[in-house]
Order: sequence, then C-alpha cells, then structure tokens
Amino acid sequence: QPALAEEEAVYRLKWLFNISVAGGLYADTHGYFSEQGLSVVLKEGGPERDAVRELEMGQALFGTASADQVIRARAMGSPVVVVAQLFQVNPLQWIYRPGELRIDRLEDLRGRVIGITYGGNDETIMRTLLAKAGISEDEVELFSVRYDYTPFFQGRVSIWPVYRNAQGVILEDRLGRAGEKTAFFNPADYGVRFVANSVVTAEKTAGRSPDLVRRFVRALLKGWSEAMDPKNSAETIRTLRRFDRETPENILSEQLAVTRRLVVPKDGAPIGSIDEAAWRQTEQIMIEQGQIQEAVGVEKALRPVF
Amino acid sequence: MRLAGTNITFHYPGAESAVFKDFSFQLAEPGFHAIFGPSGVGKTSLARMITGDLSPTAGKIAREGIDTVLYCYNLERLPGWSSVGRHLDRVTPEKNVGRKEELVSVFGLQECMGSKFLSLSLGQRNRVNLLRYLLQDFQVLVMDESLANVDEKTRETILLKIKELYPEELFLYISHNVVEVSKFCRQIVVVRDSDKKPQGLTIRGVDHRNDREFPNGRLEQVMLEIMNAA
Amino acid sequence: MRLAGTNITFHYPGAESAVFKDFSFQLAEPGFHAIFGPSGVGKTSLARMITGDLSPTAGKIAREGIDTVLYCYNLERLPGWSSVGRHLDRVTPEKNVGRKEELVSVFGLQECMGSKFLSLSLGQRNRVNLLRYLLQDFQVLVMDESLANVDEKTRETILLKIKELYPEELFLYISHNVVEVSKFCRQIVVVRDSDKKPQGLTIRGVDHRNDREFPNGRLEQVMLEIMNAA
Amino acid sequence: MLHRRVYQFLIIFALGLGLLFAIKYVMGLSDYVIPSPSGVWETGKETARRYFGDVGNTLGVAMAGQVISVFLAGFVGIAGRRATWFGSFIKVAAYNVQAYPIVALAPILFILVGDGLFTRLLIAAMICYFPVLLSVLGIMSEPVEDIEHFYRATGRMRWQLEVKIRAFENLGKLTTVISGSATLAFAGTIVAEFIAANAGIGYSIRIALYQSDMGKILVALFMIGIVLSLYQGLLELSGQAVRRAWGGS
Amino acid sequence: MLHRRVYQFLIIFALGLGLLFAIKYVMGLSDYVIPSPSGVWETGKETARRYFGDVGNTLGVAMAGQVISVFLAGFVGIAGRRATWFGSFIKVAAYNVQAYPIVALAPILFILVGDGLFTRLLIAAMICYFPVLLSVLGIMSEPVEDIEHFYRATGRMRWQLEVKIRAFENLGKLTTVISGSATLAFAGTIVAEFIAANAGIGYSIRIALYQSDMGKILVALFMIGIVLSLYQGLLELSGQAVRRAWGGS
Ligand SMILES: Nc1ncnc2c1ncn2[C@@H]1O[C@H](COP(=O)(O)OP(=O)(O)OP(=O)(O)O)[C@@H](O)[C@H]1O
Ligand SMILES: Nc1ncnc2c1ncn2[C@@H]1O[C@H](COP(=O)(O)OP(=O)(O)OP(=O)(O)O)[C@@H](O)[C@H]1O
Ligand SMILES: [Mg+2]
Ligand SMILES: [Mg+2]
Repeated sequence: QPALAEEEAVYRLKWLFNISVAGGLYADTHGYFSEQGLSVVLKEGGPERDAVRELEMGQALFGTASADQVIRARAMGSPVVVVAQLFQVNPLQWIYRPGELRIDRLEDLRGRVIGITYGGNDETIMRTLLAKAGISEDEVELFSVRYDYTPFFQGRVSIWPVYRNAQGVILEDRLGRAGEKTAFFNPADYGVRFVANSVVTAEKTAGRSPDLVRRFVRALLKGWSEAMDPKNSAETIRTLRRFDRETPENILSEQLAVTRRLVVPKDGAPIGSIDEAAWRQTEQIMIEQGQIQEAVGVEKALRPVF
Repeated sequence: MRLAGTNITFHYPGAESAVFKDFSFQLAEPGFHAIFGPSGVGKTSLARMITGDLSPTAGKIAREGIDTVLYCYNLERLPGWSSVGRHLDRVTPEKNVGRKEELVSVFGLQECMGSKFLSLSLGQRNRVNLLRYLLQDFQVLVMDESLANVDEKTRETILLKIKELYPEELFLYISHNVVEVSKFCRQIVVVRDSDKKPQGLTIRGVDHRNDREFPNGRLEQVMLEIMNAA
Repeated sequence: MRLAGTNITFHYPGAESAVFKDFSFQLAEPGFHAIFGPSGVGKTSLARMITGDLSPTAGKIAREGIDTVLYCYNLERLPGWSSVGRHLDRVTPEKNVGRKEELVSVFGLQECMGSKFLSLSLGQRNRVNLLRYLLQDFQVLVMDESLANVDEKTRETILLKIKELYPEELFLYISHNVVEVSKFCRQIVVVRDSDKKPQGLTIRGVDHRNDREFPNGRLEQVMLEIMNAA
Repeated sequence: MLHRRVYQFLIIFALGLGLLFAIKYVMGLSDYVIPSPSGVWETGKETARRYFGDVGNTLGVAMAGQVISVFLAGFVGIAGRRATWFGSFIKVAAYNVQAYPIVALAPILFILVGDGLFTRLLIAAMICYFPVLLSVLGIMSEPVEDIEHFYRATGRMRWQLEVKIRAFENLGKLTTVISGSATLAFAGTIVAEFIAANAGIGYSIRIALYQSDMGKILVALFMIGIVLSLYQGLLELSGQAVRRAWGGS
Repeated sequence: MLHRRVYQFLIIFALGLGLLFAIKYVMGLSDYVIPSPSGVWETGKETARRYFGDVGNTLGVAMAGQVISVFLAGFVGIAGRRATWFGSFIKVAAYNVQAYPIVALAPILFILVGDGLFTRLLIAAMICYFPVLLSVLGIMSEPVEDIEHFYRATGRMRWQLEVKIRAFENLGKLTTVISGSATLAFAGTIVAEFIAANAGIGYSIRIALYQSDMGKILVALFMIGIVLSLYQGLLELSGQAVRRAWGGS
C-alpha cells in the first residue's frame, strides 16, 4: 500500500531521457521509489545543467554527475559525495571507419585528425592517451567538436568522440545503412579508466539522512539491475519508449545491449559498485592535465551505500 | 486647352456631409485663374480632384489638351541633406537653367541658395517650393496657398513675373486674399457651401499684367462681385 | 505691463549675416499689436526671442508684469488619436469652458468638433490651434501667422472677438496682410533689413474694434506709413 | 494576405530543400549527411503531428514571452529615452545584459530562478526584447515638435503624454517592429527550450541534433515556418487594425 | 560620454557581482557554485589578458558582421518595403530564416559553407541583421509625403531617392538602431563562436562552461561588458557625427 507521506526528492539527471538513464526511468515507472516511501521527480539534464550546483542550492536532492565534475567540485570545496557509480566502463569512446584506418595500438593515432570537445573530458582523456603513447600535439590534428557530426560524416575527421551506448549505436546504424563499417576506440582498452556517470548527493544529506539516501540508492539500483537484466529487455525497451519517443525500437534494443556491457561489473560485483582505483586514476589524470591543482583525496568523497 | 468639371459630387468617406454637390466649373483658356472660397469649403479637395489624387464620388473632370497637372502646396519640404541651391540645380531641366537664375532673383532668394531648407523662414520655404515647380514641364499648375506666408510686395512681383513668363500655361491659384485674386486672376472660380445652388460661380477678374494699363475702378467691382458670390 | 527689447543683435550660428543688429522695440500696454516685415526679415526669430526659445547674441529682452508668454504658429498639429472636440475639452481649464463654446462658434468650428485634426482643411487647422491657445492662461500670446490660411472674413470676425474678450492681454500678431495689420493693431513693430538704421520702427495702427467707430481715411494713412517704413 | 504568406513560405522552403538536395546529388553525399527526399518524407509522416504539437507548445510560450518583452522594451525604452544620467544608465544596463550570450548567462539564471516555465519565458523575453527596445528608444527620444510644443508651452507635458504622442506618430514603425518581433520571440523560445526545457520544438530539435537526424530537423523547420508565417500574418493584420482603430495614417 | 558609459557599466557589473556574492554567503554556497571574491580576482589576474585578447578577436568579427548585417538589412528592408507580392515574399523569407534557431541551422550551414571565420561571420550577421531589418522596414515603408510629393508628381522618384529621403528623415531612429545593433552583433558572434569556432571569447566561455568554472565566466562577462560599452559609445558618437554631417536635426 502507498505510504501515507512519501518523501519527495528531485533527481537531476546528467542528460536527456535516453538509454543512459534507463535505470532511473525503470525504477520510477515500476514504483521502486514508492516502495521505499519516496516520491522522486526525475529531471532531464544537459550541458548547461549541473547537478552538483543544484544539490548545493537545494534544488535537487540527488543527481548524476561525471567524475571529473565531482572532483572539480570537491577541489572548490563543494560538499558533494558519490553514493553509487553507474557506469563501470566510460561510454565516452571514439567512432571511426575501420575501412579507412585501423587502431590496434595507441601509436596508430599518430597523424590522424582526431575530434575532441575542447574543455570536455574527452579532451582530457585523449590528451592522456596521447601522452601515454608519447605522441606530441603536433603529430596529430585535433579538431574541435560541436553539436553536429557533419565533419565526421564528410570524412574530414577520422576519429570522433561519441557516447558508445547512445549516439554510437545510432551512428553505427546510420552509416551501416549506407554500407559503411564502423568501429569504436575505447580508452579503457589502453588502460585509461576515466570514470563516467555516478550518483551524487550532498554531504549534508548523506550525513543527516543516511536512511533516505539508502532507500533512494536501493530503489535506483534495483531499477538499474532490473533494466539491465536480459530477461526484462522487452519491458525496459517499452519503458524507454515512453520517454524517448524519438529512438526507434531496434536502435533502442541495440543501445540496451551495449549499455549492459558498460554498466554491469565484469567481476560479478553488484551494479552501482564504486571502482575506487578508477576514481584515483581519474583524479591523477586531472592533476596531470592541470584540471586541478592538487589531489583532493577523492576517496573521501566516495560513500558507497552498499 | 480646357479644364472643366461637370456635376461633381464629392464626399469624404466617413464624413457627414458632402463637400461638393453638383458642382461645375470650366476654364477654357490658359492664364492665371483662381479658386476662391472660405476656409473649409473644399478648395484643396477640388484641387486634388483636378490633379487626380482624389476621385469625385460622381461627376467628371475633363482635361483637354492637358498632359501634366502639377499640384504644389505650402507645407511641402525639400530634402534636408543638401542646400536649396544644390537641390534646385538637380531638379532643373537643362533648358530651364536660365529661367531658374531669373526666377531666383525675382523671388528674392539669392541669399537662400546656400542654406538648408530647414533654416529658411516660412515665406522663403514657400517661394523655394513654388520656384522648383515652375521649372518643371506642366500645362496646369495648381498653387494651393503656395505663397500664403510671403509678404504682399514679393507676392505681387512673383505673380506678375509668372504671368509674364508662362502665357501658355494654366494656373490655378488658391489664396485667401481677395484683392490679390481679383487683381491678378483671369477667371475666379468661387466655391460656395455645398447647399448653395449653383455651388460654383465663375467671375472674370482684372487679370492685371506688367504690360497692361491697370483699369481703374474695375478692381473694386470684381472684389464686390466675389464678396457677393461668397 | 511692458515688453521691450533693447539693442538686440542676433545671429544664427553658422549664418553669414546677422538677422538683427542693434534692434529695439517697446510695447508698454496690453492690446493687439503686430510684428510686420517682409518675408525672411526675422519676425519669427524675434518672436522666439520674446518667448525665450532663442537668446539674443547681444542686447536684452525685458518682460515686466508678464508671467506667461505663449507662442503659437501655423504648422502646429493636434495629436491624432482623438477628435478635435475631445482634445479641446481636455485642454480647456474649467473656468474657460464657457469661453470655449463661444469661441468655437465665433471661429466657425462647430462642424469640426467631431473630426480628427488630420481631416481638417488648412484654415480649420489654423483656427483650432489658435483657439486652444486662447483658452490657456497667458499675458502675452504671439500669433505667428496663426491665421495665414483662413479667409479674410472669418479672420476679421476672429480678430475682433479676441480684442473684445482679451482687453488685459498683450497679443503679437504676425501676418503679411498690410490692411489687416493696419486696421486691427494698436502698435505695429515694423522689422526692416538689418543694415537699415534703426532696424525697427513702431507705428500706431487704427486698432479697430467692434465698439468703436471706424475712423475713415486713417487706414490708408497707416498703410502708407507701414509701406514707407518697410 | 494570410494565405499568401503561407504559400510564399512554401515556395521558400521548397527552394531551400531543393538546394540541399541538389548539393546532395551534385556532391554525391550519402543519406546520413543529407537525407534523401523520400527519407525526409518518411520522417515527415512519422513526426509531423508530434512536431506540430511541439511548435504549438512553443508558440504559446513565445506569445507570452513576446508580451513580456514588449512591455519590458516599452519600460526600458521610456525610462532610457532621455539623455540624462539615469537614462544612460538604464541603457548601459539594457545593452550589456543583451550582449551577454544566453548560454553564458544560463548557469547564473538557473542558480537565480531555477528551471521551469519561468526560465523558458525569461530567456525568450530576453532575446525578443532588445530589438523592440532599440526601436522604442529611437522613437521615444525624438520629439514631435509640431504637436508637443503646445503641451510644453502650457506646462501640460507629462511623460505619459509624450510617450503617447511619439508612439502615435510612429505607429506604423512600432507595429512593424512589434509584429516582427514575434519572430524573435519564437527564435528565443526555441533557444530557451534548447538549453533549458523538456518540451517544445526546441527540445525536439535538440534531440534530433543529438541523434544527428537532419530529416527531423528539416521537418521541424518546416513546422516552425508554417506556424510562424501564420502567427506573423495575424499579428500584422492586428497591427493594421490597431492603426485603423487609433486613427493613425 | 564615453567614460560615463564605462563607469556606469562598472556600477552595474559591481551590482551584479554583489548580488551573486550576497547569495553565496547568505546560502553558504561553495566556491564551485559561486566563486569567492578572491577566487574571481585570482581567476581575473590569470585570465584577464587572454580574455581581453579573445574579446578583441570577437569584436573584430562582430564589427564585420555588423557591417554585413546592416547592408543585408538595408537590402532586404528596401526590397521588402513595398506591399507588393515580391516585397511580401522577401519579408516572408527574411522572417522565416530568422525564426530558425541557429543551432538547428548550424549543421546545414556547415555543409554549405564549412566551418571557420566565414561561418562565424555569417551567424553573427544573421543574429544582428533582423532587428535592424525591422526598423528599416518600418521606416522604409512609410512615405514622407511633404517631401516626396514633388518627386512623385514630377516623375522624378527613384527608389534610391525614396530610400534616401526616408532614411534622412529618420536618421535619429536609424542611428539608434544601428549603433544599438552592435550589441546584437556582439552577442551573435559569441553565439557563433560558442557553436562553431575555435577562437574568440565565445569559445573561451564554452570551455569555461564545460569546466564549470563560474569564475572564468564572470571574468569573460566583465571583459565583454567593458569592450562593448566602449564600442557602443564610439558608435553613438559617430552616429551623432553622421547626423551632424548630414545636416539632420
Ligand atoms: N481627409 C479628410 N477626411 C474627411 N474630411 C475632410 C478631409 N479633408 C478635408 N475634409 C473636410 O472637407 C472640407 C473641405 O476641405 P478642404 O481642405 O478642401 O478645404 P479648403 O477649401 O481647402 O479649406 P482651407 O482654405 O482651409 O484650406 C472641410 O470641411 C474638411 O474638414
Ligand atoms: N535655424 C536657422 N538657421 C539659420 N538661419 C535661419 C534659421 N532660421 C531662420 N534663418 C534665417 O533667418 C532669417 C529670418 O528668419 P525668420 O524665420 O525669422 O523670418 P520671418 O520674418 O519669420 O520670415 P517669414 O515671414 O518668411 O516667416 C531668414 O533669412 C532665415 O533664412
Ligand atoms: Mg486648403
Ligand atoms: Mg516667420
């Protein structure tokens, strides 16, 4: 039976309603939040949105934020803590046409036209990779990436950053229909494990209402687990279709499959597990790339609920 | 040359009463003629019908042997970016350049040639405006209070000069000055209230010219006729 | 009450010659006075100095016993959104409502009350504009060609009425009509070219009123004086 | 007049589409760069209804935003019309706020007013008000001597009257600018939706962009064009009605 | 006058900053949400020079964009001033293009003209031209009867003359709008840089936004404000000079 007074909570997502927030939507539509006595409002995100800010302003109780965002906020004294890590593998990868080039080693990047979003974390990741391979900046051509993919479509840029599970699938499909093959370059394959989306809340919330946080995370992760469970595929897709009307079903199901690979931990750990080593590496990369001045002790911000 | 209106009725849209009811006039010869009548009787409206800017509600305006009817009025302005002199130069046809010089001096405008229109006095504006029209090609020129703000002496000089220079053209002079109208005009179309019958009367004026003896006594008679008509 | 200018010199910035050089005039009593002179001589400029809109380059204008000087001219317009009648109602002080009714009828404007200003004839516009000024509080009213586009008969009626209704006020009438100026004005300040000495002459006019016998022969004399002066 | 606007829009859109398709075939671009005519048609059939609804939603916000912005422009224009210190101050403020790109202000706006309809409205109004303001400023700072003289001379001039006189004398210009500003309100609302909303055609465009679906974008542009042409036409008609009613020329 | 503009801008900016800091301290927000005064100061010292250069770069493009847009607006306004079929067609086209959000057009633009300076210019001009256009349309479609009568009556009226007369009679309004549109050109250029360029202050703002660095954004806004106030002031002065030189009132 519905709880008499459900606690209200705003959950600010990182992006629009799409496959990357499947677990949240699933939890919401399947009443998992209600089960925990919560009434959660999911709000779409976007580049101009910042869940960490909203936590502080009191406009949201929970949010999804990327690791670099969290670390940067911590560096500036923001009391944000991480309660779960949604993606075990960063979905930010690079798409390319294998017919045009092969990437088997980092050295293969040499001389290529590589798309990066200046200021975005794909820049950070790519620079780390290049440094790792000992490729200097004038040995590649970095191309500033914008909203649209035309330069990649036209072949002016050969490696283009995408979210593997979302746009990646769409592009794969679109190019596939034109008879072109695509492949993805995944930094994690080369040892760069830059953490992506995590669930965050304010230190205050975690400290004062640990129970609330626990119930929220429990519901949310239940949503993710169910949504990622292959036997619920049809139901997950049906749920997504209600929010993401723009994406055709066949694409959605492919997106779901890819997302599953990125979200479900390989070692059998539960969904949402925080990979502390990856977080440390992320912090290290940010220091090396001059994103932050000094270590913030990121492990202090990690408060795995389970 | 013939300019005539027959049974003209005119009604401004939305206005209560007609300005013209069954109004007729006829001017069969060139020369300096007048439209005369009290303020608000319809002189400007008549002029605009003659030029074709307004169309009579009923009746007809006939223009025979007339190609171009020009209408000038006392509120016109010259563009502000160049001096009066430059403006006149630009709008004077080649063949009238000599005439322009002559008129500028008769009109007493030599000193204004370097000024902008905005810095002229009212009467100077009146004269400049009339002047540029006189340099154009026309058979009929309607002068709607074109000299209303000019002093009498200058006005007289101007009118006499016009009559001397333009014997072939037809002028329609609108003015509230009875003496002037009586003295200089050949025919005076007196417009009366639209409920008078006939609404228009045509009176023969003195038509004074430089080259003609001024017939004594005739002026008073014409003035009286006009007064009686109006 | 005294309105006087002493040794006024005035030069428009940028203009070649001075409009006024050492010009003086004096009007010591209320009544209907005139500023007269050929077009372009400086009447409007003088009026604007009297109202304070222009400042003489040298010399002084003295206003004694005069609080408010109003200036009205023939190019003014009324706002277009309401009828003439409504506009007049809004700008008429309570105490002058009766006078307004009277003036509207004397000015022959009854039929225009429901019209928009834009659909009035020129002379009607002149009259409406003057009328609203007459309903305000003033000691001096400058009428710069305010009735230039009104017919003579109406003008005469209007002038006589003004003189009857405003015995305490001082009017400065600017007009190019010698007869009118001579006949109705008390003192006529004749403005002459700035190189004449003295530049200003004051002539006593007939100052005709409704309640006074018209002195025969006097008019011609005044007109002659004015002509000679100018 | 209304239907003329619409078919003129259709001609223009057809020309634009034709150009795109020509480029596609001349340069041999594949369907993912520029979709094929049939692809656009298919996308149109699928999404037209939905997008039409979205545009309707956007139109609602744009109309409200336009009203706000016209008032805002009127307010600032009237306050800033004089060459005084305060007038200049108001203008400097108005101009500066305008110069700041909305994308840069958005984070600050979100902090100050949160998200929701209000932000959307605010952004739409901010984009729309400035051009109206410029016209209002231009018109309001120029005296209409022939009319104002009387009021000034008799001590009757009030700022309301001054504003009324100048507005009336420039009614044609004002109505042109105001009805034209509908376009800006529309564009502004779309931008606002793009960065701050989860409804409206701007939101749909964002998704389409994110999916790199040019077909959908073309359909969206079509819907925007049709609706805007109609709205614009209606505004112009009512502008004419206002001019007639107020007795302007 | 110029220095007045600048210090008025400083007052406004200080007020805005003060408000932000007040919010920060009242709500106890961290430096991440709103940087501390000292943080802003530090960021300022670090980035001011660079940003100043960026703003200069942007200003250059904005100026060029403004010139283009004024010509464009003049062209469209003159072509569209008549109530003819063609006039209406031109207007429908101009209005529609404007209504399309630049973000939606950007992909098409990239296909057509590629990215780089030209796109930046084009977008800046597109954002700036429309408000100017509205004014030009309003002004150009209203006859100045008292002046035009002569030319029309004597068959001398040419469109150039008509345009010249109407422009001259509305010089004050036109210069207000044109100098005010500098602001729009500026904003437009920033937007263009934001979505399409690798230089200029818009590009820097974008990077700062990605890094959630509010301090940098504030510094950028400050630089934009200062430069714009100066540019705006200069434009107004030259507007006055034009009016004086052309002998307008
Ligand atoms: N546009 C208009 N709409 C309605 N009525 C008008 C319009 N123009 C003029 N009228 C009216 O028509 C009548 C005649 O006007 P018109 O201007 O022809 O007079 P007029 O003889 O030229 O007078 P004036 O000597 O004062 O110039 C007037 O009563 C005037 O109020
Ligand atoms: N703003 C101005 N700038 C320069 N010169 C001017 C200006 N206004 C008037 N003038 C000149 O000053 C002289 C006097 O002008 P003013 O208007 O006072 O004459 P007026 O006597 O009123 O003439 P009118 O009877 O024609 O109205 C004229 O020669 C005129 O050209
Ligand atoms: Mg008339
Ligand atoms: Mg004068």
